Order: sequence, then C-alpha cells, then structure tokens
Amino acid sequence: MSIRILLFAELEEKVGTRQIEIDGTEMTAGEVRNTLLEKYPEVSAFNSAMMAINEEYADDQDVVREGDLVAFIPPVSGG
Amino acid sequence: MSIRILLFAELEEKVGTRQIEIDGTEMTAGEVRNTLLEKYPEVSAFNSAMMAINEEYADDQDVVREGDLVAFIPPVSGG
Amino acid sequence: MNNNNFEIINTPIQINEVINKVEDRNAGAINTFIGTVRELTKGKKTVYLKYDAYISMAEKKLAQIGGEIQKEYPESKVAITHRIGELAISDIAVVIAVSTPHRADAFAASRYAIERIKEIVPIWKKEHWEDGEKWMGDQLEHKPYPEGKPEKGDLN
Amino acid sequence: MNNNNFEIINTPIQINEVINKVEDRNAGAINTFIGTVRELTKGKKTVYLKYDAYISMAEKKLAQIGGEIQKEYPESKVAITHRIGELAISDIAVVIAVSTPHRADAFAASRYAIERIKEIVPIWKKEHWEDGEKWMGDQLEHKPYPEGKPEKGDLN
Repeated sequence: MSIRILLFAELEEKVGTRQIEIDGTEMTAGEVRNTLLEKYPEVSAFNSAMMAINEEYADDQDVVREGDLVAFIPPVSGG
Repeated sequence: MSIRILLFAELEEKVGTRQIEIDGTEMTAGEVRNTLLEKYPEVSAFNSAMMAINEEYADDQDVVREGDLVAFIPPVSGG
Repeated sequence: MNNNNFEIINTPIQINEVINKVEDRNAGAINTFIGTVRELTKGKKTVYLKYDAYISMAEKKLAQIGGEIQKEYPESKVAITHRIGELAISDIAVVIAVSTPHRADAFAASRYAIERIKEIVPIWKKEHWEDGEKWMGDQLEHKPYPEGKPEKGDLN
Repeated sequence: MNNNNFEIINTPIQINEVINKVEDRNAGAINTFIGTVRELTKGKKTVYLKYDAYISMAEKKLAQIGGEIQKEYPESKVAITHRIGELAISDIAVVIAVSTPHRADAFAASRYAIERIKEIVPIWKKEHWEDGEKWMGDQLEHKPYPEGKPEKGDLN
C-alpha cells in the first residue's frame, strides 16, 4: 500500500535519493506534498516544485492512487 | 582602350558570353548601359539589371574608367 | 513524426543526425538552434555543467512541443535532442531542427521550441563554478515561469 | 572574423564545417539556417536547380552581411556558405551559422542574414521544371527589391 515518488535535482540531492515511497492508497497530490514537507521539514524546495502524476503535470487537487508514479519537478533549466 | 564587362544569368545566356568589352576610356555607368542596349536591342534585361564597378554596386551616374571591371547584375535569387 | 525525433541522450549530440530527421522534399528551409555551454554568465566563470532529466517525461514533453509546432505549421517536421550528464565549455546541450516549406515558419517554430523547453521539459542544469555549484532554475538565477509553475494551459 | 567564413563553393556544403567556424567559448547559442531545394513551388514541380554567382563579389557581399551583423551584435560570429552549380531536390543551397552569447540575438542575426542574401548577394537561381526552365529573380517570380534595385543605404 504505497505510492512511489521520484525526486530530481536539488530535491534528490537534499533528500539523498531519487526514489522514495510513502504509505497510502489514495490521496491528493497536495497531500503527498504535505506528507513530504512534514517528513523533510528542512527541504523547502518541496514547496516550490511542480508535481507530475504518471509523467503528466498535475495540480495539488489531482488524485494520486496506489501504483501511480508521482514526481516532484523543481523549476526546470534545460536548453 | 576598352572597358571589361561581365554578364550573368539571363544576360549571359541572351548575349551568349560572360565577358565582353566595349571601346572607351571614361564614361558613366549609365553610358555603358546605353551602349549595350544599343548593341543588343533585343536584350531588355540590360534595363532592369543593377550595375557594379569593381565588385561594388554603382549608380548610373558613377564613372567607369579604363581597366575597371563593370558587371551587370540581374535581380538576384540566391538563398 | 517519429518519437525518435525527441531524445534525451548522455553522449555527444551529432548535429547532422538531428537535421537529417527533418529533411523533406518539400522543405525549403531548415532552422537549427544549438544551445552550447557558455563560459561566462553574468561575469561568473563556469568550469563545467551537469544536466539531469526525468528522461521518460522529458522525451514526452519534447514530443508534445513537436506536436504543438505541427499543429501550428502542419507541413513542418521537428526533431529535438537534449544531452544530459557532464558537459564542458562549448559542448552542445541541445539541438533543435525544424523544417518547413518557407523560411519564416522555420525560424518561428525553432524559437518557439527553445522557449517551451525552458518552460515545460523536466531537465535541470547544475552549474559548477570555481567557488561552488548550484542547481539552476530557482528564482534568483532563472525563473522559468512567472507563477512558479506553468499556467494550466501550458501544460497539456 | 576570417574571410573564409564567407564562401561560394561548387561542392556539397558540410553543415558541421560552417557551424565549427562560429564556435566560441562565450557563445551560448548558435542559430543555423539551411536553405534546401524544395520540390514544389506554387504547385510547380522542380526537377533540379542551377545556381550561378559572380563569385568574387558574392563572397565580398556575404562578408559585408557578416560585418553588418557584427556591428549590431559585437559578440557574434557569422559564417555563410552558398553552393553553386547543379542541385537536386533536398540538396543544400546555403548554410548560415551565427553564434552569440544569448539566443535571441542568434535568431535575429540569422534571419537578417538570409533576408540580406536575397537582397544584395549576386547569386542567381535557374529553375528547371519538366516543361521548361527560367532564371529566377525577375519581377514575376520574385522581386528582390521594391525599386528594382537596392536602396542606396543597403548597398555600401
């Protein structure tokens, strides 16, 4: 009963790993964000990151279900 | 005592050669143009061509001297 | 348009390979944008860069940009390759190629593509200077979207 | 900027060679415009093209365009190669490469270069169709300058 979460760039570096999991079967993206802010209170970049569910950008009210892949996308800087 | 003249594209094709000479030691570019229009009355493209003296665009009133290289530049279509 | 037209790779980009993907008998114009690693940014000397990406999503988003361009210019072909990993000064980070029948469209589409990459494609650059390093994209060094995230309409 | 940066050649253009000429440690952007032979123009099917040039003057005029760009964008580098002779469909007629520190300038300068080539560089294209041939550049098919010749200020 868990949701897989991908972290990149500054977030990956601060948390120390690219992939983590949190318990849960259904919650909003915003709840995922809050869970991580509670778990890593020193990592404020969770606040400013965009989120993606299954490789598509999502809003905080979008629903995440078990098996979904959630990614935190810090401000991008490609090109 | 002659002025060398270069012809390109349609002009070269109609006159049948790239390089011709006309008699003269000093005349305006406009006079060169008129000389050629008289010599090749069927080649109206001499009218619409730009002229260059020694590889720089020239106006009809610019002076051509012996030894100068005059070119007729039909409307360009590079690129 | 093939999905191989939109790639994230970790080896040097061959410009010609990207351009070849957009060749077309009815293209009269190909515009190519090449983004390279610049040594000086605001007086600060870069030693090298590191790019990372959410590869699968980034390739999807590059393909989305290609789709947006084809919607606007139905006769266009688009290919984009972005490199990740460690890059030295003058190395090529991204190559965009767009072919269209007429040149104005190729310029406009290529410009659009690079701006969109900087908005929506999950790729991150870490600058390494002599005196430190930093993931770019934060609000001090570069702000990719005014509201901290793309507008809803930009995303889908 | 080397004069070899501005060439008229009668062999296939190597895109990479033109791009290499504008590489620079402080360039973050290279824009490349590639003009290719398109099969269809206004519904008419081109079989092949022939380009001719007043080579020495054309190279001078290409260099002049480079100079105009450098005046506007002092940190830019410009290279232009135009091919002459017989070209088939999809062959490359011209490659323009411009590098600048920032991308907006590279796009603007590259666009400027192709427009200027069509105005002032003595190169001519002869279209060969199935049912005929024609030197382009006349007022029916293409009119390079409104007054039949460039404005005085455009020429020097």
